Amino acid sequence: ETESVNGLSLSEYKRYGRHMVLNGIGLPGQRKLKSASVLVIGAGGLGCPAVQYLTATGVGHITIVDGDTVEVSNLQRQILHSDAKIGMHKALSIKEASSHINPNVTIEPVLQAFTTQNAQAILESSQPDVVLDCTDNPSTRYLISDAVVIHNRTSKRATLVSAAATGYNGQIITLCYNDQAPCYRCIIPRPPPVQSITSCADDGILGVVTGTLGTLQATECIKLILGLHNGESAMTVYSALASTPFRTMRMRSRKHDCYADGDQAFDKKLKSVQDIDYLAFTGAQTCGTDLQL
Amino acid sequence: ETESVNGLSLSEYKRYGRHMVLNGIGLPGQRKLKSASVLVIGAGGLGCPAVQYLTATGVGHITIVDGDTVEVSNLQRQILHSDAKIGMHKALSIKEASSHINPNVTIEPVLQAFTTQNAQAILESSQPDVVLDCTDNPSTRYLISDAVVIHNRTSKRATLVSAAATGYNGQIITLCYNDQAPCYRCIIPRPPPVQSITSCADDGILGVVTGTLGTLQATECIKLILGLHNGESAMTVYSALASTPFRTMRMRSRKHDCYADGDQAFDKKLKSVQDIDYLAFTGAQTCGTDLQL
Amino acid sequence: MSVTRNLKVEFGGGLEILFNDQRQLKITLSADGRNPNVRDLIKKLADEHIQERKELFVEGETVRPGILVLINDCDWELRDELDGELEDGDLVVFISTLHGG
Amino acid sequence: MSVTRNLKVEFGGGLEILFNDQRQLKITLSADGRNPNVRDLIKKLADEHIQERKELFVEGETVRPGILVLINDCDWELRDELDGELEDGDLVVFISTLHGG
Ligand SMILES: [Zn+2]
Ligand SMILES: [Zn+2]
Repeated sequence: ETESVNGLSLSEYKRYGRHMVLNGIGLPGQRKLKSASVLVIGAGGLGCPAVQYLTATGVGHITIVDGDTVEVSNLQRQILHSDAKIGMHKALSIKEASSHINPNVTIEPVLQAFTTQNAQAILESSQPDVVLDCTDNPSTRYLISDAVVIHNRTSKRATLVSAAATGYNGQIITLCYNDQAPCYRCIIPRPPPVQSITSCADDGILGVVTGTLGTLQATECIKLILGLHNGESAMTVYSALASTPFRTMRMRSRKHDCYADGDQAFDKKLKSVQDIDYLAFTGAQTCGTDLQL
Repeated sequence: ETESVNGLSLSEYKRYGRHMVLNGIGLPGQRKLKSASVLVIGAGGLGCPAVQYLTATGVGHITIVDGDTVEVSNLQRQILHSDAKIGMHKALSIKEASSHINPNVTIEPVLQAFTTQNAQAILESSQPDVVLDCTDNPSTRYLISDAVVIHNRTSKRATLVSAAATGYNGQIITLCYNDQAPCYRCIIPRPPPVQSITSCADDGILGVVTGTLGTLQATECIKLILGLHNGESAMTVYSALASTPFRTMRMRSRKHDCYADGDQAFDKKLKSVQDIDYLAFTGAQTCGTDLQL
Repeated sequence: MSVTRNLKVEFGGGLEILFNDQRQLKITLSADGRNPNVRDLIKKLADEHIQERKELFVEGETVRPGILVLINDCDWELRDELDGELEDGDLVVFISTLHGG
Repeated sequence: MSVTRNLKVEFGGGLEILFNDQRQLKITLSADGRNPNVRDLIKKLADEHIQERKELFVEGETVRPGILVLINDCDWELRDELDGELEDGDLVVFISTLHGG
């Protein structure tokens, strides 16, 4: 299995054949996937299915950032973890599970929360083509978007795919696709009032809803890497119980007065996420801990 | 952990807490899930994600029917299998993987294809609340629908959730929900002409598309068990590359002249799937083997 | 002279809880001597269709932060936001943005 | 007198391949002295928009088995199938049913 033809081993041709035959993929597409780098922030309900399908499809380099460890209450949705891994770092657990799905993929676990302190360094070292926001709280969502905006001013552009799920509902939006595309702040300039956010541990979530959203994040990511994305700033909203469960909406472009990526003069631009207190901005505690019964 | 309160152990309360807090679930819902039986036909690209989330959510009894063994070309989408399991029966591989996701679930593997010979017996012994059609060819789709229609005349009703995926596209429809709901033949009375069906091994498939459809099958199944399904005969179609990726369509009711569940007098009704040559009816070979490169 | 519009209104992302768990409403909206707009619709919903916790839907004359307004599957920012005039048959969707995962 | 309808047509399930990989078409459909119907639309699509392998779309005056026709997100069986009259702005979707997995 050491023999390689045009950058893929014979076993990779066998493994990926069922999608390499598709229009829009082929050998060039598989090579794009293999050389791509994806940064997944959050190794929970969204991160598990997202990484699962990125790995199976042969995305070459995946960095997973999460400081949490596995708890039993995660297991109704975080399908790459298991009882035997309770107490293990989630990012390590995903690395272990992914190695069974596809040993050709390199997984880089980062065993820390994504914070104002490490945000720029993680983006700098992973140089992602796509960032998946798989986190579970508003503070980190603004932080990730701001960090990507700052990163994209000087580095290879990373597109941001942000998803969320609560109860029977989910949402996904692709951001920062190009200079005219919105960031997270363009779409939600002001955070919701604190009383409208139930604390993370109180939020119920039907596990399979995170499964759908995380799988759709992987799909967006694969389309972006393959150049099959139409570049539209669309948001898809999902309600598992509605008679029209999915709606896809065309969203605004970048806002010229956006705090992060607006048209301000250079010296007025947001320069560092360390200048912002994200918890104070959203008024919400970070979370990530789960319901303790 | 042997202590049990109202039918659930303390560890089950911890495990399922994040969805038991939801309106529409609670303890009664979890007990419905625990006592439910689901028959999954096909342990491939759709069956893997479907079983994964049914297991995580605590569906008590899952029967998986598949005669195939794991091949390397399956691994780009059949995310519960792995290189170490090549040659193993897929249904056994899923049983093994599921035991890590949730040891509280009983998985019954059937290591045979679903055929006219064993169809009624498998339905009879599993007494499913829901049947998931996760197969990959038109012959078996008609067979499954007919067998469910015959089964439902005399047994506890099974609702059929049929999904399919090819290329960048997928479809899912809920059938046989009640006496006025359509079966598969009501929706597609005549099979497509043979030349419009590429052979299974030639069909390309983007793995993550089967992930989305299989996850949506699990969602439909969970809604059905919980009594949260609206009972509409809707079909959701998915095109990963379209700017409106999902459309949900309201479908016809049962057709009064349907070959399987029409209004015929008793002696004209379809009585046994063994009376039909499904391969001749669809003109298509069964498949399930994968692209050999 | 009063101008009247028949609209379909939908709620998502959990916002339906504020509206008695109704996901869909049919709303007849009128304005005097001009075409009814989104500002009128928000006022009517807040005044006539929410019993409690109005502050989880409105802030002043607009929706609270974190609620997206979509008209015929387009962000309302592409259609003049509060001043956007509504046509008969328009579908207006209010979505609460989510943060869990 | 000729009656004209402006329609949106969409293809799914791989059927777009027969239409030059176009997922969406805008079609202007006319009939003499009556309202245009779905039969007219299928004929126009087959006559003017498919170059090859027409038999993968039509069979006689209707679509081949395995193609679903949906008008404004409803199965055409709920709207008189071939005889269903079309209105300005109707969205007609043709979907090829899939079998893989
Ligand atoms: Zn912005
Ligand atoms: Zn039928």
